[in-house]
Amino acid sequence: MNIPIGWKYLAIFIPSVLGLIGLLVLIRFAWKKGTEYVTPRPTLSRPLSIGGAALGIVAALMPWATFVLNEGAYPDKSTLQFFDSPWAVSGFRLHTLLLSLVALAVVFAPIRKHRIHKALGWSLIGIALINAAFIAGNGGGFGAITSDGSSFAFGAVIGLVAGIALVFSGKAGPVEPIPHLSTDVSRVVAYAVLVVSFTALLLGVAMMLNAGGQGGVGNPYAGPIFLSLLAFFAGVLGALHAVGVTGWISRLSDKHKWFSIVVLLAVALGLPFTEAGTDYWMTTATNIGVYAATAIGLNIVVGLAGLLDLGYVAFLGIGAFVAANFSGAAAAKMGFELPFLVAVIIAAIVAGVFGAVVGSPTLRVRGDYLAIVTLAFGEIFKKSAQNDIGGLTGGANAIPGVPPINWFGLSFDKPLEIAGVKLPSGVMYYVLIIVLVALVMVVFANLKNSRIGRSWIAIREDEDAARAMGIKTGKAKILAFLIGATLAGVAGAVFAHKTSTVAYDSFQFIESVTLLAAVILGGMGSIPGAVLGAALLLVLPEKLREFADYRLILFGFALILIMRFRPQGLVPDKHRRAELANEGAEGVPIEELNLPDDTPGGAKAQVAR
Amino acid sequence: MTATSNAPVLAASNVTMVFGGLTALKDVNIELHEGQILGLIGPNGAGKTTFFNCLTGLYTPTRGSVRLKGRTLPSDPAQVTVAGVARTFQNIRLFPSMTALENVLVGRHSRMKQGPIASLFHGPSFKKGEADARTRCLELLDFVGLSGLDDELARNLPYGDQRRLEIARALATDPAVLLLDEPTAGMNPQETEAARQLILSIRELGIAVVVIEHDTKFIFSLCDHVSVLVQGELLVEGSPEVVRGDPRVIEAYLGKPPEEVQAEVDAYAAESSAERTSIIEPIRDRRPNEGGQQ
Amino acid sequence: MRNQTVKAAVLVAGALLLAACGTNKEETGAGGGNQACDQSKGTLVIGVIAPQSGGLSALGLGIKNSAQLAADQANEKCAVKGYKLQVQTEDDQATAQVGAQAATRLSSNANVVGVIGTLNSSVAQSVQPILKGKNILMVSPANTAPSLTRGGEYATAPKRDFENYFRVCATDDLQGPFAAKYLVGKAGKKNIAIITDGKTYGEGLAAEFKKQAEKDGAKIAATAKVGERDTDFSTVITSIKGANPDAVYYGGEYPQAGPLSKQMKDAGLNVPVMGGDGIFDQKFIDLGGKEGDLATSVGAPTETLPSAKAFIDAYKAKGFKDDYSAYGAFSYDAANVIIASLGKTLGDAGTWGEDKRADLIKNTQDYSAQGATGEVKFDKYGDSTNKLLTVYKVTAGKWAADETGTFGG
Amino acid sequence: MATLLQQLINGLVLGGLIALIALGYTMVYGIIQLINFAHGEVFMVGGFASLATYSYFIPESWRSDWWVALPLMALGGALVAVILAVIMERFAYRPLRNAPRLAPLITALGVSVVLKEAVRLFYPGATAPVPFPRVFVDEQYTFEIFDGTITIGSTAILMIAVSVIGAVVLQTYITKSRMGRAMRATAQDPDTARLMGVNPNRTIVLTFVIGAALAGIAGVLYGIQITNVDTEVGFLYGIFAFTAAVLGGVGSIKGAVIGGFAIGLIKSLAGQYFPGGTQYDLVWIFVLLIVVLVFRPQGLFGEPERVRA
Repeated sequence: MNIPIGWKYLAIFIPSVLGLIGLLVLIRFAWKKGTEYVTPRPTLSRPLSIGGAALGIVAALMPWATFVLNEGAYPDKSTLQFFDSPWAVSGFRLHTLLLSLVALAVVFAPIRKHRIHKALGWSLIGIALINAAFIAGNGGGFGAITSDGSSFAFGAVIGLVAGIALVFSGKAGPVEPIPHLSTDVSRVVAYAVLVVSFTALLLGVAMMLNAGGQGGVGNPYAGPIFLSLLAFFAGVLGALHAVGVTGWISRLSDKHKWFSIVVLLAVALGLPFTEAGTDYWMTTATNIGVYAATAIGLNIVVGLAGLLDLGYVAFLGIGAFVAANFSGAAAAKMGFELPFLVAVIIAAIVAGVFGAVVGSPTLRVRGDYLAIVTLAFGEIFKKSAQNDIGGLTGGANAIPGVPPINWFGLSFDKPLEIAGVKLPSGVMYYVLIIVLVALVMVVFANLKNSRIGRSWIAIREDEDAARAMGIKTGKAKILAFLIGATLAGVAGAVFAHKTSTVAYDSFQFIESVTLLAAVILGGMGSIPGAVLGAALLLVLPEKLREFADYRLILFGFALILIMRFRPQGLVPDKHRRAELANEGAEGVPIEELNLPDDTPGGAKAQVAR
Repeated sequence: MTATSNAPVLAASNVTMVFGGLTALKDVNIELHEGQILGLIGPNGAGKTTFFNCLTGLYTPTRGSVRLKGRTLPSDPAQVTVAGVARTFQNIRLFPSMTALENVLVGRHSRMKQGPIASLFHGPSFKKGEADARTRCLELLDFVGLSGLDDELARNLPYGDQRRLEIARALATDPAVLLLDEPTAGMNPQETEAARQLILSIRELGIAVVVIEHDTKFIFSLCDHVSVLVQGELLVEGSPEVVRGDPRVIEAYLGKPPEEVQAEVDAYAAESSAERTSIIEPIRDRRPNEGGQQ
Repeated sequence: MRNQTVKAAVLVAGALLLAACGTNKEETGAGGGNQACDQSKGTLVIGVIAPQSGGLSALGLGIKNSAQLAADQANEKCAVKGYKLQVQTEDDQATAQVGAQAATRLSSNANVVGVIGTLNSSVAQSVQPILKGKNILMVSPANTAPSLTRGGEYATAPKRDFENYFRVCATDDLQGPFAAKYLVGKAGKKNIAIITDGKTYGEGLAAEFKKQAEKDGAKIAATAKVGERDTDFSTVITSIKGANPDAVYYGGEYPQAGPLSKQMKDAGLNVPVMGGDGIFDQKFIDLGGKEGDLATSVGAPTETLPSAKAFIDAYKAKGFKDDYSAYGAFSYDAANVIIASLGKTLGDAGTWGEDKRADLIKNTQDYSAQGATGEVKFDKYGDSTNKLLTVYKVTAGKWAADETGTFGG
Repeated sequence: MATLLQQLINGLVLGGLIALIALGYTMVYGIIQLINFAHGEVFMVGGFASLATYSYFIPESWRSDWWVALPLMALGGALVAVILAVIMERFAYRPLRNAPRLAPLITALGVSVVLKEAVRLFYPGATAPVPFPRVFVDEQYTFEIFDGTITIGSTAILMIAVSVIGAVVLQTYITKSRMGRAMRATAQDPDTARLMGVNPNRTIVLTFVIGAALAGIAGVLYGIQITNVDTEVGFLYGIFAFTAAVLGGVGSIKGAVIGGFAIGLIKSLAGQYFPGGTQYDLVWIFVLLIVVLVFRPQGLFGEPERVRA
């Protein structure tokens, strides 16, 4: 009798999973032992850092790939043997060189080095692992990153070792505090610092967007190039953080709030003038803006009021369909065209009314049931739109041909020329969306810091107590839904004109999940968080095309892991940041200390004093 | 103040509460006057919490009525607060991720007027209202002894301070009557004494206070008037001295001679406070208590 | 102390200076394929926009692979002088918005000469204007909505909105009526139920079918809609069963059509299901398509045309993981249209640039050749002049050609 | 008349399936107040796992005998579902048991996305519906009545039977057995239950396990009835089942079963008789849900929630 094939696979699968787990446990064990060994030995720090930095320099000069891969040569001449091009380093190898040189320089500089070395070390590890994974993956094994007999390429391996050495040099000896730089500087200096740092941010973003081109056949290695650059930037930022510069800048910008906002706005509007000023990135940025504005609206509902809404994209859709119907498109129900601004207002009102209607069960329905009610609403909206309800949505045919916004003879989809600089088409949409996002942020911030915003947060924290404080919770919750939906409606109106086709299938459940993920990733209740979250969720899939198929699964894992390890998100809002500031002695955020219920009472008591 | 001392601020008359077939409260009458501290004691299951819920609008009495300054209380907790009855919770229910000041500002909610439009634009009148509220709330924090802690997250405050913050938050609603549900639960003797002083100074503000407590010593040393609930009925009421000496109370509630009880109570307080301070968990870990009486 | 900092800075600067004046030796390697052709002028890209994930990916992957095959053959034959051709595939996830983003990405690459796609007509609607804005040639292997070429009033007042848009397949207003003629005329079914899936393709096809079937004297006994994600069709089947139809026409795609056919049989409604090219896939049969079910597809049966035979053999020789599916041959033809027109536009010594786009579109308009699906040629709206259609029938677990012809109105 | 009867039968068959899945929702929600969004996906995984058992693990010679193949498939489906549920409970939900209410809900959403995508990516051919063998007596029983015929398949009968038997067994287990009592105690008050010597963690895991096993079995039944499985079904049936659980009153076994049958019947009757037909059946289901929640928040058979002081 033949043994069915599944058993054979299982016989391979189970041992390999166990092996993998074993390997991870082993690495973790070794790491822990290593840490335990070096921590009480500060004298090891210096030799480790010098050695690590030196190895890093060697790694940068070494070849990284033994042969030219099928899809073309790996970037930055990483296949050339050392003697062919002793000093030709660019791209990620240049970054490796830079990081190592800085690490070496720091050894001799009179500053606190531990955190810097750790940051640089992690960055090196990141670059080494990313490139090694891609070369080995595409080249069919470890031969591609070590030696294939005739040629050798140990760049990645050495880089990894260098990074580990640097990290451990940072671990040797006691943890050093981050220097606290004074913000008592003259206004001129402060302004100059802010302008410079925000401009650097802009250039960094532009560089990142352009890293490796747009992918596709012309740039098969866009993914690793982008990730390497990301690791490099992370290292640089980490090092700056270690010397207290990032904290300093952040405090400076807090102090000069309005100036910072103006500069930030100017910097955002400067993006089309950089190398990222292409049609493609303008379109992507506009999409990010639409999602960000919607996510901020959702943030009111989820982040502030603590109500889970799983059908939120419907409000975006309602806004889009309303705007499309008043746009003068051939398939529109309304046979006339309204000025864009009027259409936006109508879209906002209609979406807001639906928001209030959807939110109204909150008067009676418990919090988690509401999630199902909103999910139901999202599905009903989709079904209705698909069936061309009232002739308003075009059904399966959608509403195509929504004309671009046209203000004073300036059609928004055409390229633009300002003072001799050619700007890509779609730049006007970009400007519009930047203004819109800025406005939405102001709305969010103002509401949050008001009586109403406090009542939302109070409801989120403890609904019974909120009611006992005289808050009419039902009314407040409906208001949250109404305002959130209104913002989404406005974003939808822009979306309609920008995409030109409004189809029901742009507003499916998974889009609601994406919006929710943007809010959670960025940080619930945090203002910049939603924007950052939306940007990450839209830019990363664009840059990492190799993983396009894995987008959603990574997404799901991200949701789980964030809730588990960093529920406050990447850019936590003020309150949650305050929690973080109260780190335990070992730098462990409080969140992580009181997780499992079987933790011995000691740790908790210690945290709670 | 125009109210005369013989018109009660809060009056519960013949309050009866029936759940299914079970009568939890039967014809309970209470009168509370301005500047008075009323203690409410009784063994477990006597109906203290049920009565408390009737006062806060969570339950509507099956029969009888609760009147505040002559008007029947509405049946919604939010409206009860607006009308002038503020409360604290037996197991602290602060807003853990908000700062101390923000917690108190939430209490100020019903006394502020800004609507959504004003909140959107942050105009001059909004700013003035907000500034006034902040000033008032900072004063209240000062009053309860939390000055300087306004920017601290509620969850990071020590246990005793959380209790005080809850009182400040309740005071922010400008109440005529303040209901305190076991305000000294889990406190050590020093903290208990400080709480006693605080409640006395609240009375100075002209606010009537109702205190539910297990700690009979605390009640007898604090209150002007004590009511004893047993099995849903008002057993005895009167001045602390009268109640303390009443044989029915000793029998029904204490079950032992007063001195012995007193010793036990003290021992319990010392033991429990020692125990509780060592296992205090951050408040968000705390499950809201379902029944209230344990 | 200060001295040390300066030293460190000098060290860094020096090393970077060294790095900056490295040599410029170039890498050489195997990649690049056949070196017989001159490919010195660089790479030109043919874009493909089609679903690569989700329920319709089987069709989308067939489109992608077939385009790849055409490009590989062109590179071997030096079809475009001086350039190497590459295929860049963008997943549109079968939704309009994602399709628009994919189109923008392709359109901002100056080396993209033309785009093959899309699969879904609804996606095409959002892609058309973007590509038109950049004057990029678009050839669809699979869009069947008549309005894409002849505008909203296609039946009465046709008007071409997108000069850059062509298609190599037949439209719904041919396929639907052709199916009706077969089902009513040849198969003699007079009491027909129509089920649709609510999507552009299915609704359009069924509407055209209905018009012709009623004209030919059949009665539409019942109509019903199923949801995109539905898998249990018992309710729908019961609701049409009352009308005792002798055939069911399904406007939609195979993931629903297969199970529908099977569940009809289970429910005691054992009548043939007929559909368009969206159900013409082996998966339809795997999923429950029963003997006697029918599908129309565009062109002559691929197995009978010699040019089609060549395509199938070449496809199989390439060893693609996925089948070429219903639209593979069309995609292959579409790619060849682009490649041949490009070759003509550039001639022997031309250089690609934005100015060549108009010529490329003009040459496409004039294109005429024998392709894997028969004659490939365009009318003044950009529609294929090849109006040949074939009815297939499930016979012994396979699609077998039953009748080939053209629809004459 | 025949149409009405046939639709009623359709509704009961669908209802049986929904009820089986709803049991898992209702038990988990009853014990830890978590809407386990991922439960619908567990059902879907159960379907795929049983298909994998059939195609890759059962020797070909056994496949034709349904009394051998079907139990093995059910075992395979339930086993994988149970393993998943245990992993999910241990690593995703348990660490969040004291976190704010929103956290486990979002985690559940994440888990559901991961499960669906994992199957889509890694099960051969799962990007489209995958054919499922009808490993059971494949008979259709047709009856002539009044003005037409009604048909009911052997698999449909099996579906209804299994769901009813499953519910009865479960109800008995929960009311009669020691573990069942522990479960009810934990649902009422975990702290007190712990004091009484009940291990809440073990009880909660057991709840997940029972729910997942039922979902796994539902997966097999779905497969042989519909004759294909699709990664999309988890979401759709998950919504139906949760709605059924809420409708019947979360925490109530009886409620989940009756809710399931109610949803099935509404779906098939609305599809036939309500305006908009099958396109809007979901709308009617949700309208009913909202009406029930507004007027009877505890559901049809739920205990009214005690007011918190």
